[in-house]
Amino acid sequence: MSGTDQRIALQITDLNVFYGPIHALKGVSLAVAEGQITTLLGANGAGKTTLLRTISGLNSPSSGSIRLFGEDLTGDPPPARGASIPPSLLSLVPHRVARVLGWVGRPGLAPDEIVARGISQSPEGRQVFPNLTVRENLQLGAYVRSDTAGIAADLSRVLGLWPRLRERLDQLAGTLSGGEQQMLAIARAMMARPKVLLLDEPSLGLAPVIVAGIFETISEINREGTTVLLVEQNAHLALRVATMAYVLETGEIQKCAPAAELRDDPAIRDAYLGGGH
Amino acid sequence: MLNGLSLGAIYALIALGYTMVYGTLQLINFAHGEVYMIGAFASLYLARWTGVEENPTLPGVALVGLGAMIFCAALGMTIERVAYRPLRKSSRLNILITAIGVSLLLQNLGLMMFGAIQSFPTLLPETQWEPLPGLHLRSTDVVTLSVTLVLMFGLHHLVERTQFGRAMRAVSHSRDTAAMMGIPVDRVVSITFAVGSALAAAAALLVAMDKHSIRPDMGATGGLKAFVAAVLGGIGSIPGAVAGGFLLGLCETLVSGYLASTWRDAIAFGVLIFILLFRPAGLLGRSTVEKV
Amino acid sequence: TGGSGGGAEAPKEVVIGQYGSLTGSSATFGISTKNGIELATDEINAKGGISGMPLRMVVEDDQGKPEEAATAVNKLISRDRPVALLGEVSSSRSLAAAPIAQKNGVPMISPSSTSVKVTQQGDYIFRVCFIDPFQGTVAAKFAYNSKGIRKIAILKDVKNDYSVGLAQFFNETFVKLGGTVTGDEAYSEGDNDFKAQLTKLIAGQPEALFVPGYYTEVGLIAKQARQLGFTGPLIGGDGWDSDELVKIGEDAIIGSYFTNHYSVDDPTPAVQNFIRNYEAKYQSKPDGLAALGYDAAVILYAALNDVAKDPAMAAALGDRSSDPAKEEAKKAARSRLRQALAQTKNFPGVTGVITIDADRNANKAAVVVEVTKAGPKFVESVPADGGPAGSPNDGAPPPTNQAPVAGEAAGAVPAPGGVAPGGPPPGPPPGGPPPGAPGVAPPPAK
Amino acid sequence: MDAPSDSRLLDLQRVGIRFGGLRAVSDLEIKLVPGCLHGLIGPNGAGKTTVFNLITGIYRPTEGDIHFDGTSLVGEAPDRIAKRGIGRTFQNIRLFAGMSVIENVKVAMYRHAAGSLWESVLRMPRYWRDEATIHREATQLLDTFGLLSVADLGAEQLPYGARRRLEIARALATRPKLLLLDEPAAGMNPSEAHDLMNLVRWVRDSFGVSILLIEHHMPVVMGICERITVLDQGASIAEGSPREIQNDPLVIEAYLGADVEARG
Amino acid sequence: MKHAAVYLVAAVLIAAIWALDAWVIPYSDFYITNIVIKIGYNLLAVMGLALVLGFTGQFSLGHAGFMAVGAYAAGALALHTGLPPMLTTAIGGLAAALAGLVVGLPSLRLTGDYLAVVTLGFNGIIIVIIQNTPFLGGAQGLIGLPLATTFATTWTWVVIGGLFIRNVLNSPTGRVLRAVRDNEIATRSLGINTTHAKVVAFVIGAFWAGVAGALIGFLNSSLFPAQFQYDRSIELVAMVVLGGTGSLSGPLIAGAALTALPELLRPIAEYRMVLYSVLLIVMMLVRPTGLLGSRELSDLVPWRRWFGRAV
Ligand SMILES: Nc1ncnc2c1ncn2[C@@H]1O[C@H](COP(=O)(O)OP(=O)(O)OP(=O)(O)O)[C@@H](O)[C@H]1O
Ligand SMILES: Nc1ncnc2c1ncn2[C@@H]1O[C@H](COP(=O)(O)OP(=O)(O)OP(=O)(O)O)[C@@H](O)[C@H]1O
Ligand SMILES: [Mg+2]
Ligand SMILES: [Mg+2]
Repeated sequence: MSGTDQRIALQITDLNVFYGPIHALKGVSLAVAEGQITTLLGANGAGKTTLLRTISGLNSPSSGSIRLFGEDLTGDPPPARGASIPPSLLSLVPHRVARVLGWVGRPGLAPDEIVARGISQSPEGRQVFPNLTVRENLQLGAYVRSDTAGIAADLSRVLGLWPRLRERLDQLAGTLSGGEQQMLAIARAMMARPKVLLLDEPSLGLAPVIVAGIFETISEINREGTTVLLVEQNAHLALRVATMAYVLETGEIQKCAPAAELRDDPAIRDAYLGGGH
Repeated sequence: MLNGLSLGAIYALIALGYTMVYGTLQLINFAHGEVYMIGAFASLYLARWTGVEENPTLPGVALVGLGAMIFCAALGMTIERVAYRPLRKSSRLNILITAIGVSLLLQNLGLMMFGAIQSFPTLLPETQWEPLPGLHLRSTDVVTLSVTLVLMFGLHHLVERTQFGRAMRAVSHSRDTAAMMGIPVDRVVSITFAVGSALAAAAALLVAMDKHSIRPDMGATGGLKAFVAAVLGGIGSIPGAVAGGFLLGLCETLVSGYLASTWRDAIAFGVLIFILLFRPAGLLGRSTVEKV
Repeated sequence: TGGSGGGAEAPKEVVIGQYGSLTGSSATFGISTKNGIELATDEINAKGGISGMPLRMVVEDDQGKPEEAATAVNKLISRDRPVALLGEVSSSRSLAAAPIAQKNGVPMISPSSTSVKVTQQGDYIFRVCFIDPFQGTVAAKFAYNSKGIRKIAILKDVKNDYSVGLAQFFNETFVKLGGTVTGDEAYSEGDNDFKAQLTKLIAGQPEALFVPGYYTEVGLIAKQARQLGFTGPLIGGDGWDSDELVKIGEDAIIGSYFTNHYSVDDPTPAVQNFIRNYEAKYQSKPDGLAALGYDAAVILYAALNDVAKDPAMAAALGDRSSDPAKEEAKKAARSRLRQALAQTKNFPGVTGVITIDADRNANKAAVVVEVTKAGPKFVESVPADGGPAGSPNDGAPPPTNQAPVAGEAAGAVPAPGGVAPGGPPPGPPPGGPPPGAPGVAPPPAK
Repeated sequence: MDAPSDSRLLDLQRVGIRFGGLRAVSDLEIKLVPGCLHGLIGPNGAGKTTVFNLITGIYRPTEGDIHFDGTSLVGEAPDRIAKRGIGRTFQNIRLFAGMSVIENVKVAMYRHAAGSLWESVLRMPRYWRDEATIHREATQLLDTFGLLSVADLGAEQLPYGARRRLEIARALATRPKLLLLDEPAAGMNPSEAHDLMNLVRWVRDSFGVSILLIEHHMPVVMGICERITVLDQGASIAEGSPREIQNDPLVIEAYLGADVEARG
Repeated sequence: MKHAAVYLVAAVLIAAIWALDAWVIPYSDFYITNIVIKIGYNLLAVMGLALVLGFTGQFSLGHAGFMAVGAYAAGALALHTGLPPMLTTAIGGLAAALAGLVVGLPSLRLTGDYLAVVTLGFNGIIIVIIQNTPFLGGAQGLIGLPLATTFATTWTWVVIGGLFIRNVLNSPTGRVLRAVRDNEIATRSLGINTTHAKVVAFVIGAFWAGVAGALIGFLNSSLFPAQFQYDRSIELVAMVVLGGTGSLSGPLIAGAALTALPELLRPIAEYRMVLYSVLLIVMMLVRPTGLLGSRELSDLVPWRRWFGRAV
């Protein structure tokens, strides 16, 4: 299934991210091959969400790089000289001046630019816009696009994948059930017509019957040509749909192997697949 | 009645600015009243500088108004950039303090630069007519009312029907999630401030033309009342701001006219408290019950 | 002026403290007053100061807040050790500062606090303006007697102590005279819509409106009253005194009247000189507050000159060391200064001939002026004696002679600065007086 | 088939609630005997959390009655209901983020302190006694939940799993008779969920509380619950032992799905 | 030993204050003394608000209203009945506490900005009531109050108030207040009556604001309604937030700093309010979470621990 000449869609190299004093990602390197589903497993607090947010440009790494088909999305690491200045004050200084003074480095791409480059995300905990209708949520998903015809085509495409959403187009998203909100969140991310789709725990809090459906849809999206990076607690299902799998533990990549291989790995079984099952 | 409506219309116009900013950032922009004040002085100096003061014409006045709106829009964006954006990640209360700081700063600068009070020239002919017996219409009241209503519908359309409006509402719910959708959050916030501030300038010009006097502390009193109106109507809601403005204006006028004017403020605030106790999210505010 | 300071080996200067609102929403009031005082100070210094010692003015800001006024005065007295204090415009600020001046034995002259209570704070507290009861009475009498008005309505600023006080005394007097007050309404400082109150007042069909507020609102009130069809005059107090009044009120305010401390069209050389010098220095017309500030300073300097005739006293006045041994002498000098101030009699100030009465209030005439396009026009002058005789708080006998302690009447002190020395009462002004006579002169005919 | 009514700890009698036009719960009957571990499952939006909110007084039922320990709970304020002995955790964790771990537990012991505000302001002996007792008990509780080592950390600094445990510990600190757990295993991987399952069982056994549990993790539910109620669209569609539920075609259709592996 | 520490500390501090008052204050610069007194009464008001806003999370914009109630109750009593000012100061505090109860009860249905507006409105109503009550002097002020506020009286109150608030915070009630701030629904689920807790916070906060107001009256010998307008409430909020919400010592430091700042800026006269506002903005930008965040000074100064966290 996977050839060696596979193009790398997303290449992450030696990424370090801090929350204040907390070192959340410690030199993470990872590659997502084009056209595949790559899954990222890991216990609670391992840093999976942090990684996805960093890819989307919501957290800035202190070092390392993220490349989308070779293009660098990250900026230079912040120079030490700027570290002593409170960020709130630093932001007052015009960026060019601050760079000349050596207080800040070259900035990374802003979240909206990253979306425009082709990475979109369905965030952890769904995060639909509750006071907007389903249709409006989907329209916002296509915010970076201006091809009206293409947007309309994609709208009918995602509504084809999730007929439930079509029934509820004009309902406020906040009143949807959890499973429906999860569908909406993924559909919304699809509306950006991403090259790479990031999914953060799509099965969180969903009924088993829905979970199965969601995973089917993910596979289908992938078959249609979208590269997927899937973060999941439900390792059984994740390893079943994915080609490659990474295991993240307390901010470090512990393992990287084809998914099939990990499914049979006894250590993984113990840690993630729930001992006896 | 009409007095109350035109007073209310002014409150409403200023309240729209509070409500828009609140609608995107959940922030009470304490400096908004001062932007309104600056709008009045900007109009005055523009009218002088362009010579509209000497020979006022309708296009001239419109030009002055437009100029003041642009000036205030720039001012509003600058305030946001300098005093609010750096604190985006802190709590709203902390941004409130820089807002208060900006408000104090502008007010004190205004006092130093403009003095206590300045008279504002008559720019539009004032006529009065009586379409129905007992109903006196003044041109300024009519202009004020219609401008308010037009702007309200315009804004409502902007927020509810356009992609930009959707982006505003998305930013209001979660800036991070909005950014994940590719919405340029900073730009959306900037534009919100610009629009809100421009509205304040429009209100300021209308007030100045009607009352012929402008003062550096007009933002403090007018701003406070407008803020109250915005909350009364349900802060974050565009029609709510207008409803709140009209209600407050009517309430004040009726109290002064039929009850003791010395107690006007007390009764106006009393009504506010009373209404909020029964509608804790304001007249038209959506009471967002926290889903447990 | 006598230039023989007693044994001045080190450069000495006489420090005067001044506090007022230089910032905050009432900053313009403080700044006008400060300008008036500065003008007087410069004039004295140009003439060699007090017994050869220059005057030094230390000004502190109180942001227009009573508590800050107290702090400012504390700072002045403790740090700058002035011989006397000048301030404040507002009664609330003067009242907060007065106890401190009194406690420390530093004479304080308020240029323009009109509340009766200010000088009741102690025997070191003086003022050079008339008080609310007097002004309210003058306005009421003017309305009733001179204008023949029988029905009047009142619109006051409920947030403003001055406005409320004036309204109260006007009301009392007007009713006592036999008039009717058809309505009494209020607004709050900063309002700009008064139609509701005015509608209600006009419904009572008054012949005039008494609006004892600041010019900032009065112009608007006049306009809106006209819009509602009211044609009678508006009457007010010294708070109207500003060029902006006519600019805001435009035609609506023309033909209204207000009581004031002085009138700019008063041809008396003292007044005209003051106006000329003020305009030369500040490029603007002095308002009433500037004139009162000027008068407060001039009266203080006259008293200082008087005290400084005694070389020992002069030395104490000019002493700036913090030597506790010399503190006693300074205290004595201040006390002596207090006496001299208390004896001020028939002093020809810009705002009238001022006599300090037993209550340390200024006993002087008020003028009534009419608002015209060209500026305020003198209408009549109401002398202190005729005016506030019935005022409730003014218990002292109107002729305010105290037993002179030091023999000289304060009025005999040469008038400072550009003010031409003229014995009270000044003769008829050259150039032919306008109808009605100058404010400083005894009333022409009444 | 139910336990005799006098031995019921919790008794939902034909309970229903409407939000505007939406009937979120209707005609629901749940009976809980003391000491049992009862599961509440159902598709998303079935009304499970709403049932919790009805029991704890956050919502007031529009129909029916809820009895706890023999008396009705309807119309009582949430804090009064909690005082009567019902503790709960929340689907979206609600810790006191600005407080340390141990303080989170101590807050819950507020009602065990007998002293008045004056006694604490004046630092009277009773205050010191109360504080000492509270501290001891809180420490003990944290110890049993394996949280003692992080007692002084801010609650928001905890990893997710520890937050869940802390929330349970906090609810237990009120000494409830009935504990309502809303998806305690959400966001945990299977092995973490397995550990949690053991913890819940252990809590029931050693604290002697009854537990009503909402959970989507089937291994957990099937592994520890003695009885299960299945909700769909606000109504109960099945009730019984785990075995009965697992094989109920209605439940499989509405909730479990045919996919065996999804069930664990 | 440890249990009596609070009394010991209070006694030592109060004794020190009175010793200073007797032996140092009479010979020192009374301008400085005046500022120190001002800092004192501002701190009293700030600590009350820190409890309400910083710890309980109730956004009150009407704290100056409580000061007004205390000030006028104490002032009018002292003036009209001749009761000793020290006693009426306490009564003023109680009157303000009562007002806190009256405001607290209905307001607590509301949250966040709505509560802020209602308390702001309450502040406005108090001012109008005073303006229209001749017994309280109206706009012309309540004049001729005894000059009873001294360094010693003010700072004795500050010490008592500080220890009071601190003891409230480090008590079961204090924990409940912080819990209410962090998550009200969760607090209720623990069987705690949060309305009651919030009212307690309002009442305590109002009491100390009332005491502060009373001290102002007896310092200046006069009271004017304009002194307690909402701009004063906002100033107090600025002190609390700048100091750090969830901290007691932070707001106290910020309160002292913001009281003293205008004095330090005196040399620039007309420009000082401009600079003051610029500094306010800059300070917030430099420390975006407030001076101490939610920490206390004692967390930063290790030697405090030697005294068993007594202070
Ligand atoms: N905003 C934040 N501030 C401080 N620390 C944070 C923040 N967000 C996450 N962390 C910490 O960073 C670490 C990684 O968190 P992250 O949310 O990325 O984990 P995760 O693998 O997604 O876990 P989960 O399975 O719970 O979603 C954790 O220790 C967490 O406590
Ligand atoms: N306050 C409310 N107002 C309106 N609708 C509500 C409210 N609370 C719940 N609902 C609706 O009631 C239904 C049941 O919601 P509930 O949260 O109880 O579901 P649930 O069974 O807990 O689902 P999940 O497993 O996804 O948590 C949903 O349709 C929900 O939108
Ligand atoms: Mg995560
Ligand atoms: Mg739920």
